[in-house]
Amino acid sequence: MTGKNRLNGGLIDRSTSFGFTFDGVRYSGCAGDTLASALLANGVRLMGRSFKYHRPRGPMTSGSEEPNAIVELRSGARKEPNTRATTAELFDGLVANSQNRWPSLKWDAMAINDLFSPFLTAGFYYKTFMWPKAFWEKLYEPIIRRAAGLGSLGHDPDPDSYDKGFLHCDLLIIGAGPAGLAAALTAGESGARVILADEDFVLGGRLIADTGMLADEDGAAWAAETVARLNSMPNVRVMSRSTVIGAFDHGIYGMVERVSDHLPEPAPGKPRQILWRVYSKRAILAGGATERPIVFENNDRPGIMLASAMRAYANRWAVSTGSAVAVFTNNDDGHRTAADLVSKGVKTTVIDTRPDAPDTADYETLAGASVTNTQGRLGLTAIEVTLSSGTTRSLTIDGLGVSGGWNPNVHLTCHQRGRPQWDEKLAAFIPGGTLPSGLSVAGAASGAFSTHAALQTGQAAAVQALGDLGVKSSTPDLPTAEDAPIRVTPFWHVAGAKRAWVDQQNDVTAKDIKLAHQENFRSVEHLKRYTTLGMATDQGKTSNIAGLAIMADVAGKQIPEVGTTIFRPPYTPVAMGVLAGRSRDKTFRPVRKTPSHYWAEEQGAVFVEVGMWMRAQWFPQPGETHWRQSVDREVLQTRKSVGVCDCTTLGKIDVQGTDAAEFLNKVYANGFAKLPVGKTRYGLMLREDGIAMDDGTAARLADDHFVVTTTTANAVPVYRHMEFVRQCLFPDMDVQLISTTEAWAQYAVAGPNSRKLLQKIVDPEFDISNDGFPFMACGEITVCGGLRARLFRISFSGELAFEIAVPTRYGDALMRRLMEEGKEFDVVPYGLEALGVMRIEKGHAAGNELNGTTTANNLGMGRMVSKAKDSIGSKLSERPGLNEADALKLVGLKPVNSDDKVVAGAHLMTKGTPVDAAHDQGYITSACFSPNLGCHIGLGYLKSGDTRIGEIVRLVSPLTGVDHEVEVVSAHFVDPEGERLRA
Amino acid sequence: MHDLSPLTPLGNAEPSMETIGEVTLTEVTDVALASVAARLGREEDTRAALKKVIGADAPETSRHAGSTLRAFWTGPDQWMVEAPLETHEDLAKMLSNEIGAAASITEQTDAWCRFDLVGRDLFRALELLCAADTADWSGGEVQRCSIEHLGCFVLCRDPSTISILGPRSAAGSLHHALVTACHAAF
Amino acid sequence: MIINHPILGPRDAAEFVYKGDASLINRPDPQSDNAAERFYEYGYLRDNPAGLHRELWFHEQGDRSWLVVTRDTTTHEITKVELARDVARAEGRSR
Amino acid sequence: MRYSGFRVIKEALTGHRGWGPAWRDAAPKPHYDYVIIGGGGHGLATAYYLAKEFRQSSIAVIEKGWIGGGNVGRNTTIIRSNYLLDGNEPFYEFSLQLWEGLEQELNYNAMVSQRGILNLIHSDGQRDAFIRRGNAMILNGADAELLTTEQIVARYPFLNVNNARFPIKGGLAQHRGGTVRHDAVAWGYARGADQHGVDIIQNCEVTGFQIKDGVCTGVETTRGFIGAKKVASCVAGSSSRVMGMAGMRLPIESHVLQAFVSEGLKPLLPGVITFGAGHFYCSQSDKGGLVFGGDIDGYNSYAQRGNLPVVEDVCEGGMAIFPNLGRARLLRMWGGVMDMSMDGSPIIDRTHIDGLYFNGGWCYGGFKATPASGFAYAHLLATDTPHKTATAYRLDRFAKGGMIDEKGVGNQPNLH
Repeated sequence: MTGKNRLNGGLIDRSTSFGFTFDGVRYSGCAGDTLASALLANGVRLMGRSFKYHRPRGPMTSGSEEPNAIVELRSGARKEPNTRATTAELFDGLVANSQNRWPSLKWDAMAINDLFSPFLTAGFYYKTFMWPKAFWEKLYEPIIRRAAGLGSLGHDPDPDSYDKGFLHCDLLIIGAGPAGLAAALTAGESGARVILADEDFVLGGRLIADTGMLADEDGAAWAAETVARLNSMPNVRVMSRSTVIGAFDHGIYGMVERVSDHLPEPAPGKPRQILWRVYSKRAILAGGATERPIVFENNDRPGIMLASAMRAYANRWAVSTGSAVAVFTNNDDGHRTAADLVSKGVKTTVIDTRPDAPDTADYETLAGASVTNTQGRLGLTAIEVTLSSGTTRSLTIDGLGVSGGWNPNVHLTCHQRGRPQWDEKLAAFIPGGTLPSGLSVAGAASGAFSTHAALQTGQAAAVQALGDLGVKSSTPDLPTAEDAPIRVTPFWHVAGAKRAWVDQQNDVTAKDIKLAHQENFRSVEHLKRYTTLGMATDQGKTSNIAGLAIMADVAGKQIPEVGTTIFRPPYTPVAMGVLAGRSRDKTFRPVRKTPSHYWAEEQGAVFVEVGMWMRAQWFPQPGETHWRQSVDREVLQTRKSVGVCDCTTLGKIDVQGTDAAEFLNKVYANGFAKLPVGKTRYGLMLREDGIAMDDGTAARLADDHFVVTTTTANAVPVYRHMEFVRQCLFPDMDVQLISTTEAWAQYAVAGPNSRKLLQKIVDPEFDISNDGFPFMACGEITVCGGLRARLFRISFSGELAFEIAVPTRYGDALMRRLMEEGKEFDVVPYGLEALGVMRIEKGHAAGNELNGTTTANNLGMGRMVSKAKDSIGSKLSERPGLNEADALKLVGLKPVNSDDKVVAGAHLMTKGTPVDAAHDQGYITSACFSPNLGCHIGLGYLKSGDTRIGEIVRLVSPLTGVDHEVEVVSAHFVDPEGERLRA
Repeated sequence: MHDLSPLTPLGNAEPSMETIGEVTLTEVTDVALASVAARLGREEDTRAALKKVIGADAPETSRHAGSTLRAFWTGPDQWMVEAPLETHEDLAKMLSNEIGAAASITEQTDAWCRFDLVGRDLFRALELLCAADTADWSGGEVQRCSIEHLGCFVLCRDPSTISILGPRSAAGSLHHALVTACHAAF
Repeated sequence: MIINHPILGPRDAAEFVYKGDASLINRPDPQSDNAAERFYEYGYLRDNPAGLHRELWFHEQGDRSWLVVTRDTTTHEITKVELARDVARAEGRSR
Repeated sequence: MRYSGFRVIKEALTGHRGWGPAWRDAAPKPHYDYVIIGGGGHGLATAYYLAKEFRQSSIAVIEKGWIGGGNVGRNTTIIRSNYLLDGNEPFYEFSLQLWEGLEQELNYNAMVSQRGILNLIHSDGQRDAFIRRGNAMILNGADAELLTTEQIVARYPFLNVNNARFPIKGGLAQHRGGTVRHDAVAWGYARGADQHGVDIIQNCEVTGFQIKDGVCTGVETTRGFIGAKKVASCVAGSSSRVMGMAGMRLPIESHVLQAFVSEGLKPLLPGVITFGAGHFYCSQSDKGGLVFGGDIDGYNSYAQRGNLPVVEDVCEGGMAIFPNLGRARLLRMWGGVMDMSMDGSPIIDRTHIDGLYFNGGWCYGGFKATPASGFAYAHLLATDTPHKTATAYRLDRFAKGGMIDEKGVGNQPNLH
């Protein structure tokens, strides 16, 4: 026997007993228990403290709407703050601790707030803590922050993994109560692809919490049989522990499956949870209803809970929630709870607000009475009842069930801003407004509260949904079930009650709502925001309606006039981990490796992230202790002899078709029509707004075949842009675009000895001499005895240089061969840093210069924008603002004192002017140490820079403490005439 | 014949292969690829030529067809041709000769890495990887979709054989995603 | 969202890249006398309707088609999807 | 009525009977000197400064729903002035300075919390860009500090530095940046404006403008015609809709930006932090919820709700830098309609119609700009000249080529 409050029966497995601890105390429960049911079975009612006043709290519900019984579940890196004890499945060794209390749950120092509650009313903090000014960050806020918050999150990385997945179905059924099961049965038998999802770990909804009969068997048994039947259908996927968290556009639903939360830890390789993106043609919401409380004085003590929860604990979990209990109700359903409890031998009294309350011999009913106060510091000990006669009577009880009627779970119908509408007969909001497309509602969620109505509306909804899809549905016979009429007389709060809790977690009382109204926070949204009503972790599932009712009361309006707040996703809070899935840590994004990656690793290269690519930054040699040594060596050796660099990451786009040249004329600012076959040309690409978008080269391999290169970063956007130009602007041009970035391993071979090196691997029939293969030549060749390759004589370094491309799978071998054959020239591999140094020395623009705000004019390429033809961006590049007399121009900068550094990101100031924004002259885009010039150099944009060569300006970087003089020079630090290129 | 030796997308001399539960995951490197994009107004000529090449009608939208040489649909009037690398190392040139000026041909062999999944209920791994609805695929289907942020082709050879083509440079990441999904699913 | 691709059928909008108002197809004639004004309006002014909106989407993770999608910006309901190339031709664009 | 700690105590002891309405619900008069369309943060701030600083009277703010119901009540509460370009930085710095004195100015505790904002750096190129930005901030009189990874880890010990796909190479901090209790900003300005005689008219939607020979003389509303000497539109995401009634097309698209809040947690994040290799920014509210966001969904929308892919992208960003967030739970998500402009920067200007003024294009810079936007707009309305920090925010800058493009992505609003 597990626990003194354990009754007979129930859906728990008494043969499997689980040991667990709460606040360090050992208890035992059964398989099928939740943490809450197990604790209650052990006589533990106090499970938490409220947010503001730190009032003692116990479970108010038996489900995911729980506002009070929230704990820190598990320990160490797996600690989960704010976990509902009412939904946490018990497992052997479970560890839970109470939260938001100090030093202990029983003796919480912060409970002092409860005494000060008159001062801590709604929004009090907006009216004080303003003086002295500095005290907010230093004193008030730290205190408030420490007092606020619920559970605490650990610092260790979440050790579990999460998956994401995609499901497709004709019909998604949300909720596996009587309505959902009937719908699934109907759709399943009709052969449709069905997903039946329920947040619980036992399916059946109220059928497993109540004692009603379906035909001649009890509801729980029928539910189990039906689930088994559905599981046997190949076209039906039954998913328990699966919460549909949101209804998104066009029939897409988010669903979280808790794969391993009921286990001590996930099995190897298995995820903790899965986020399913469900693509449904139709969906049925059969999410049931939630009972609502009545608001009265001190209605928040442990032992006071929803009547339906008491019933569920007794029926499903065989737990008695009190030795002597009362039920406070305004409707017939409260009597159902009383009947169930009495049948379990629990002494029960019913306090019914209705003078015409039904009477029975099974228990005492106090008609026209109401609960006007309660006692019990850490748990209910007695209540004060005011009878219809007006006299009061005290009842010594330790359990009070409250039933204020039921609210349909309309949440998902609001996720696309559908507004629920008020139903007078049910005294509740039912789905209204525009529902998410393809979604219909059945059962209690639609206001069909009786089991019979749930079964019938579930089947009808399935028939309707399948009909929409053109599927003829069979209608399996459904069992007969209770069809009791709904008898409820609205009763929201006991008149005069002040410290009566509406939102129990956030400690919003009836008084707070009245105050909000008094201060003109009268729109529902103002009420919500000002009092924090409904903003707790239960999103107001048990509090919103009572809040509206009280607001309506003070405003002298009807509830629908006051309005309603719509619910937002997610339906219940979702672990951030599952929304991220596998995209975290090293696998946050894919890694792209260059063809020479593994070879470079062998060389001990230092790698750097460039977008998704990993690129070799430099190749340290023995004895080199600082990166600069490696980079300087790579640069000097390349300029002196020859170096090789993997430039595969540059985008490559195959442009073919009879209009290929004409097409390039449109996308590039400069002309390509006259480019001869076998030649390459630099191209500058503008956005339509006239700003430089990207640059690269286009090599003409044939009349109707170009190979275009883009910068690494812009490979994808440029391809997208070219497809836009092709499909949307010039649809009748005969041009085809294929990205071939990955197909070719491409290496820059640069330096005076680059030709000599290449001649050793290029097959003899190809003449790559300066005459046979001049500057900017390109062609298809073979290497190493017949391997197809492409050769381009282009140079980013400013040296005599080539780029050679072979099919990617041979990239590794080619690099090794180049190094082998290059030994006689002391060939060096060079990385991204050396590449950067050499292009800065040569004054070539790159990403830092093409920063999305620079024009051809800024780059000193104004003349390249052909006026002879129309090209993307040419027109808007003519706007005056982009062509001002003092426009920024790309220049080189060199320290006056050669020891001084040039810092990228530093700003430029005219000598003798104040250092402020008003006198800003420009900024440094790229900087490096030039081993060739023996000093730092930089490229930058300077107002009218082209006319200021030779001027000494100030380079300032207050952020990094730099302020010294630099000389404005030509951006071409090395070989300005370009003789080396053509050698 | 040249003397350079190739590397597989995963960076080895030989293609990798592993078994996860009942499912085998193989790196496939013996297939040559070339894209065929019809020139404007030459769509029918291209289909006809392609039919000669693969010995079957040019595959319709989201389908693949052929025998030794196969083609799969990649876009409007655009296909990818697959052929044994052994015999068709220079597939692109071969296709150019066959199809001539009717289409633009581009070598794609090394633009892609390919992994084949072989086993039962493969959809259970695939549903953790991509949005393609593969549960009732029976063979001949192809869909381009996103797997772990990578643009991939998923081809169904037969109900128990799925090929996944992804960008070659990201082979390691794609392989890791496939292995992880198989462990989670099987 | 789901975009019902005219060739491929329903696809998750996450496979697409959004550009903007389909009027971007109507690039002005650079030769026209008020070209500067027209390019400014083409480049910068938008109707930005609360309601039906014709817009350009690129199927980046799919067949690389540019599409013109007619979508209600207040409900996200999609009522029409066309190949942008067909739309461009229909609107008189050629080469 | 003045708010103070003493007042709170006094009212507590007397049953809180003394608290009056924070602002009056006014009924529209037939004519005002100024009619401000839009009871959001900017509109209410404009009215407040127009009345208080520029000594104007006869001012109405008309709001189609309830005040503060737009983006001022839907944002991630961040304030900062870490801008790069001279067209922007002085304006946002002016705004930050107004935030710094806001509670005392309004006698309303909006919980301006200068806990600092930190932009993480993940690459050398990004460092260069942030150094340029930090320098621009300092040259404009703002504060900025370049932090090392070690300094950052000291504040955020659970930051993923050892197992990250994109390593953290430092960060740019603005210590004066921080957060503000967003709703309280609207309520504080409303209360302040009300106390200076401004009529705040809720549930009053503009249905048209009265424009005669190029002069705007008032607005048609659901509560009748309201005449005005000057009509000032200040409706953020609804800008195109409202100005469309005046026959104007704007360089603006409306996009949905989602925002998120987690369950309440004990103090975890000391300040505001933004991921530099993905879309994620986050702070922790005084109540304990992690308030975070990322990129806009990317398609035109007026629906005030987004979709799953962006939710996932944002949480991926969060897990990338804070792997301990896996076990925190997302509690609520919502969407706001952003007036995304063509260069990512706002517009505060007269229109070609006399008497009609426009304020919009805030993208998602709107909340932090609230005080300066109100002040500068009030300046323009009262003096017909732009405030000195807002001279670049002109409507004609696109035609003239004077874009203020912080991100450098050009005329595509969803990229800003």
